[in-house]
Amino acid sequence: GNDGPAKGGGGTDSVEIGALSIVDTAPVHLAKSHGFFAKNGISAKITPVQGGANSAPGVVSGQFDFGFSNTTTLLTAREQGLPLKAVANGVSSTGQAGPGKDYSAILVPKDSSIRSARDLPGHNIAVNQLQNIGDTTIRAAVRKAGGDPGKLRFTEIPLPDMAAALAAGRVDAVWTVEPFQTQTVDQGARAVCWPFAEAVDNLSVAMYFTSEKLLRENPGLVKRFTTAINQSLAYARTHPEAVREELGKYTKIPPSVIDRIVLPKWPTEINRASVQTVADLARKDGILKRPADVGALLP
Amino acid sequence: MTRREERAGAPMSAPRAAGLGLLGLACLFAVAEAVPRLGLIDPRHLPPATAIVRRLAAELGDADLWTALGETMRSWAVGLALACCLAVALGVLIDAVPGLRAATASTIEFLRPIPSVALIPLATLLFGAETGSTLLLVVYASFWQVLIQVLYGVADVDPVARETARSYRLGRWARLRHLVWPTALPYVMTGVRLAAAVAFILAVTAELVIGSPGLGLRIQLAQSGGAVTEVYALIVLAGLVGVAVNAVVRAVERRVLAWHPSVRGEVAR
Amino acid sequence: MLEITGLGKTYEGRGGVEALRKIDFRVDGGDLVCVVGPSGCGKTTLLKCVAGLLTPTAGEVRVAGRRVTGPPPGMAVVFQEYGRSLFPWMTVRKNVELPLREKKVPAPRRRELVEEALAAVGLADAAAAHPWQLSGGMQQRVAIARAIAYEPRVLLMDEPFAAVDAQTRAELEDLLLTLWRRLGVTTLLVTHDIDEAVYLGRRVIVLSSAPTVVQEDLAVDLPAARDQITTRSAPRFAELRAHVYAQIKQAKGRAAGDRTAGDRAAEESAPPRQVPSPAPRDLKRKTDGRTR
Amino acid sequence: MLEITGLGKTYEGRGGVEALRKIDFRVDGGDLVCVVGPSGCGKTTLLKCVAGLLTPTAGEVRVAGRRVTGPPPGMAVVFQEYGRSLFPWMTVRKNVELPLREKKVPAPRRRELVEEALAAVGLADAAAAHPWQLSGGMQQRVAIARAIAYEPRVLLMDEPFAAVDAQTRAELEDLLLTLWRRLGVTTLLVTHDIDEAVYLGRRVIVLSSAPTVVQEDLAVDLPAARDQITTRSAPRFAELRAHVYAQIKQAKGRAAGDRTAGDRAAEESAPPRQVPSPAPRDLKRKTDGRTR
Amino acid sequence: MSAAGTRPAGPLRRAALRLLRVLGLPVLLVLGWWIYSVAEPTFYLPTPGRVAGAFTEVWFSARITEDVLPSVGRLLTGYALAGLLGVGLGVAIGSSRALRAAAEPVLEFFRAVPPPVLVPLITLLAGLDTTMKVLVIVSGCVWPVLLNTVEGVRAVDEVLADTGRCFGLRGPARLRHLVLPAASPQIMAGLRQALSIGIILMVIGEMFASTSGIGHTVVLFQRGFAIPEMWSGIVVLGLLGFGFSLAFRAAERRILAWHLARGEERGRHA
Ligand SMILES: Nc1ncnc2c1ncn2[C@@H]1O[C@H](COP(=O)(O)OP(=O)(O)OP(=O)(O)O)[C@@H](O)[C@H]1O
Ligand SMILES: Nc1ncnc2c1ncn2[C@@H]1O[C@H](COP(=O)(O)OP(=O)(O)OP(=O)(O)O)[C@@H](O)[C@H]1O
Ligand SMILES: [Mg+2]
Ligand SMILES: [Mg+2]
Repeated sequence: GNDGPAKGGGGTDSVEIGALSIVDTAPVHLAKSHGFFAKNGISAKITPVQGGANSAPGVVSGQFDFGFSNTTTLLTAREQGLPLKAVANGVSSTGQAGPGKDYSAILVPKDSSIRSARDLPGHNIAVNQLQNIGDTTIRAAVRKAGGDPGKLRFTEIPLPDMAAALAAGRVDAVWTVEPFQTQTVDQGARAVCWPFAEAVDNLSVAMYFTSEKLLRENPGLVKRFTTAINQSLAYARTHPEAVREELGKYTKIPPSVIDRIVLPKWPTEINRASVQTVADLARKDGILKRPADVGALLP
Repeated sequence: MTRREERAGAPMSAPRAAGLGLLGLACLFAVAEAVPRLGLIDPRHLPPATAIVRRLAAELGDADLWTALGETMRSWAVGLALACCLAVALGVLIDAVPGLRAATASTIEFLRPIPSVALIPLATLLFGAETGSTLLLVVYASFWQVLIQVLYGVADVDPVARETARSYRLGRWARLRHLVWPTALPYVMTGVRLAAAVAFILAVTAELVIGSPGLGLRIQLAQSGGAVTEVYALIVLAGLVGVAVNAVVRAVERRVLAWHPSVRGEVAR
Repeated sequence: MLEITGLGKTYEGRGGVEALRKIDFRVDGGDLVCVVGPSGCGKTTLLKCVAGLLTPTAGEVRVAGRRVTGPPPGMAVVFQEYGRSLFPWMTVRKNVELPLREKKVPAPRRRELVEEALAAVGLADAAAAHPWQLSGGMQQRVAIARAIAYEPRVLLMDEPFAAVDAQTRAELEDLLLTLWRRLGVTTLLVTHDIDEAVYLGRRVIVLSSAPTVVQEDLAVDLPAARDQITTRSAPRFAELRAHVYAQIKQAKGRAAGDRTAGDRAAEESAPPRQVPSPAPRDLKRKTDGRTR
Repeated sequence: MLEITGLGKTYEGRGGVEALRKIDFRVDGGDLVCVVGPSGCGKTTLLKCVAGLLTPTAGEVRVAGRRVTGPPPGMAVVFQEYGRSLFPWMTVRKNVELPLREKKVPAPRRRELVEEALAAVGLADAAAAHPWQLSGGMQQRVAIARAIAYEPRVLLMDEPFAAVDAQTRAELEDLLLTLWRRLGVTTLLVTHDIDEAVYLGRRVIVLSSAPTVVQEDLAVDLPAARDQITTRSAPRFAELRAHVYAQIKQAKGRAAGDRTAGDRAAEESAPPRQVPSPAPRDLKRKTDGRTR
Repeated sequence: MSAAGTRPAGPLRRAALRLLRVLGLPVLLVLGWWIYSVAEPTFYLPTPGRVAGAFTEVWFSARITEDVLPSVGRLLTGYALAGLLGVGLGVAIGSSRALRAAAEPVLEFFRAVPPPVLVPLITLLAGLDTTMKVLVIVSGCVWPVLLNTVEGVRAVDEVLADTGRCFGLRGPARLRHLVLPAASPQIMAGLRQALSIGIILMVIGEMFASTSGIGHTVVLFQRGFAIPEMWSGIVVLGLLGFGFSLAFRAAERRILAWHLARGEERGRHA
């Protein structure tokens, strides 16, 4: 509720969480359906939002108590002065490059001349949002592979529409995540690069966050939320079949695809070093105007 | 000339008009079926019409869909009604108070092109609660449609009719009710039809972006789940709702505008 | 009742059209005055100034001693463009009733007035029709019915009988006279029919062509009680009619420049219509219109 | 030229208004026929059916042997609602010129025709004005100018002189006669002025009131060459006029139900207007209208 | 009667009055905004001062040629196309009842589809470049023009239509001299509606597969939480709308001169 968490009957707090309905957020749904929230005295309502950037205003205004957003977005918000604090890890890359190893990849048409990150410069790559974690990590991956990131061209296309754009030859390559990765590969595309894994070790891609106000006023609740999420993260990591089952409930991913998608990793710890790396990369790419104060964001 | 047929020909019966309308929709269906089947577009990106319709039929069996549709229609109806009332009231006021038109023109023209979507942060800030935000967006976007139509409509009053009203000393209210309003009504009807679509679009978009429950949310879920056929099925549903809304507005129009050349030319001739 | 002093009106369009130069006359309470004049001389303009629908560019109009700045209360107007002055979205009955509602006439009385007025103009059957379902003449009669149902103190009519047949016209003329006598309505009536002007009017005002002034203000010295047979066959009626005709002819003739072949032909040939006796006899001319 | 057989028209609105029951008559090429009848009897409806603007519900109209299903070429119409028939977004000149353009008249000739027509109706000065800047009578004259500039083979006019003063009316009548003689235009003219009908028409057709049929088809046996003085003072003219008046009165009287006080008064008192000699003398009655 | 009441104003006074009329309300609104934003500072509603600062910083730069001009170019192209299409289709549909009955459900169907979900479909058909962005603008702008044209054409005065038919006005001439002028007040209403819708759709089109343009910039700012900058972009949109409407009004005054003058001459003393 927008009046802050309300103490319901039986000693539970009602909280509202703004989170995208994608593979990455499976733990928060698990936490609800498997009783991790309840165990910690929380009754949660999960409101789907479009794009992580849209949950930030909700959290700031108090409509949401917690949000889910990617690291770059949170760093940018912090830099612009939004009083946000990360409270738990959200989702991490598997850290492994190679076909079927990570949940995000750059895909090219089957007959493309692109073979690896090195070949990408000079080509047109679709990302879901410009100046965000996608293009930063791609640049880093290219740089690492010895290519010239300055020659990369990016086009912004929503994830669901990338397959069509790639098939029609509107772009040379697409940077995508599950379930689109599996679907696009089904349609004949080929993975050539895994930027999350190649750019940063064990990247913490996204995090759960709250506002400084809530943290100040109800630190106990935040703590219980963190505990619940961490329990759920651990559960998700060890119970992939439960995750796939949960995906069948809160998303519309076709069942045949759910069975085959590559799941991300859900460690309970935020990889601070990776966040610092992302911050440095974003600074290099001009997304951040100043060196980021990572400590202010992370718990 | 078509006009002659229209004037001199037999008036068209309602079933015949409906039949023609169905024929038009059938043509659309045929095209939508043929394009993917002939491979002009990859059927995986644009499924053939039959597949979409089949999927839609399956969806319609889902009670949740009806709840979602109900949610959307509720914010649609409330938002549209609010926008229409506000716009008509303001439009009439602007016409009635001398100088107000000039004083408001610049502001109206400045505010009109601001996309509703850009107001989302402000909306969540002001209202927080989802319905409030959705309503704000819906009202903001559809308000202008009606307002502009009203402003043009009230300026169209026949000078002789205006003089008649003045000479019989019809009061402000009577002039409004009996002269200005009927004259503006055809314009308003067009405005309402325009606004109805815009309000519906905004209701869906707001759900899509803010994530309040409804048809838009379902579309978004289907999109981010890569369920292409379902996305199109829901879009078709949105379109059909539009067709239904238009049919209702047309029926209303036939009643309230029976005196107007545009309608009376079609019934009794 | 009506005082028109130094009235002038110049329209701004077309580089300034001087519709009225200087009009002076007055109409006493309960009088019936007819205005005639060449086409386009400014009769409608004059009427609209009196009705407070147009702002004069010179002079002023007073109704019951009050300067006119907007339509004065208790006034009804029948417009020359009768068709456009009816509200197409209302039935005939509603059209007639609307001004009465505004006048706060109670409903039963209102119904009575509407029925009476419609019956008087022969449209009792058409009450439920919309104006655009009526013939031109019927529309004009609706406009008349609306005016008489209103029971005005001042009645302004702009060629109110132009669209009806001769028989109906005679009936409506007598209807107007009856009404005028019964209610004592101060009436100003523009007409093109000279016979009508003389038959109806207690005075006939002839306007000149542009620049428009009052060319003649003629008292009609026929007996007060008039009827279609005796009045019209009176020799004095013929004289007056012939006089007015000659005046209008003169008024038109004065307009220089636009005289054409047809014009000239007409001027040469046309006699006072249907009037065998040609010369007017000692007509009492009014100079300032205040005598009556 | 015009053949009207068994023509009937019922409007659908208001539970079906039978405007015309069964009209039969014909107009030979180059003839000039006037139509008179009570207000609302269906004259305009008849004209619109002839013009191909309305679909009859019974019978048919033939123009030059061809069944009318839409406006036939070479036809000009002057509408009763003259004001609404002018294009408000065009100047007077453009209004008159437009049909000529459509007829593909070359530009210089077009200019000539427009100037002539406007001068003939006395509106040479108003060519650059817009219709709504003109008086009612001027607007009507623009509509007439548009029709005559068109040089039609068939001319239909619906009360074309209703809004102009007596003098102008006489001029326009003579203009019409001149034109008719010069070009041999087949003309059908609706009028309320019985004098005008007799003066202009080679035949006068009297319509009954509803249910409307042709009540009388009267040949006007006045000399072919007519002028305002001699023709109108001919005794035969008076007779014909009286006869038509009586016919219309009878036509109106037939309509039962809507007789009101005013009605009755008029019926009792109104004589044939301005016609001293009362009884019609051996009038050649036409039975089928084909004799001429 | 107002004309009688007011003294003839000097040219200077008239100019001042006009300025007051144009700027009065906006100044008041900005003032209100200022007071609100100072009294209740929030992250998403910066003070007008900060927005103005961001405005000069952001927009008085190469952005004018890189973002504003291409956007405006696309907008004008799309708007013009929509105008032509709307009037053309509208006249056809408005004058034929059969066509109207057949086409209306299909059109209403498309009208009800939200542009954001239509965009992917347009991309499928037209690609990602300018064509797509122009098509997105057309897809939204065409409706008000179309609907208004249909209604305007249907409402042509019967007597005028009859007059046209009698004098053999047909085809293009009928269109030019009768149908279009008669429907023009309503068509203009539609075109005016379309103007602001065009701007909105320009933004939506640029949110998608874009690398430049005002809409793209605004979205980037919004996502990057650069709120004053985002507001400055919205101000640009507003100014754009205002500027276009000025031009539109000038055009309208010419096209509807007969309509406006007729209403004015008679209505002046009201
Ligand atoms: N559009 C219409 N719908 C229904 N009834 C109509 C319509 N037009 C005319 N009528 C009816 O048809 C009858 C004849 O009308 P019409 O206009 O032909 O009369 P008219 O002889 O021209 O009369 P007038 O001399 O008054 O002009 C009238 O009763 C009228 O009410
Ligand atoms: N709105 C206007 N704008 C410009 N000029 C006008 C306007 N209305 C009338 N006029 C001009 O004023 C003059 C007088 O017009 P008015 O309508 O008063 O004449 P009228 O005497 O009523 O003529 P009619 O007998 O033909 O109706 C005409 O020359 C006309 O052209
Ligand atoms: Mg007049
Ligand atoms: Mg008629």
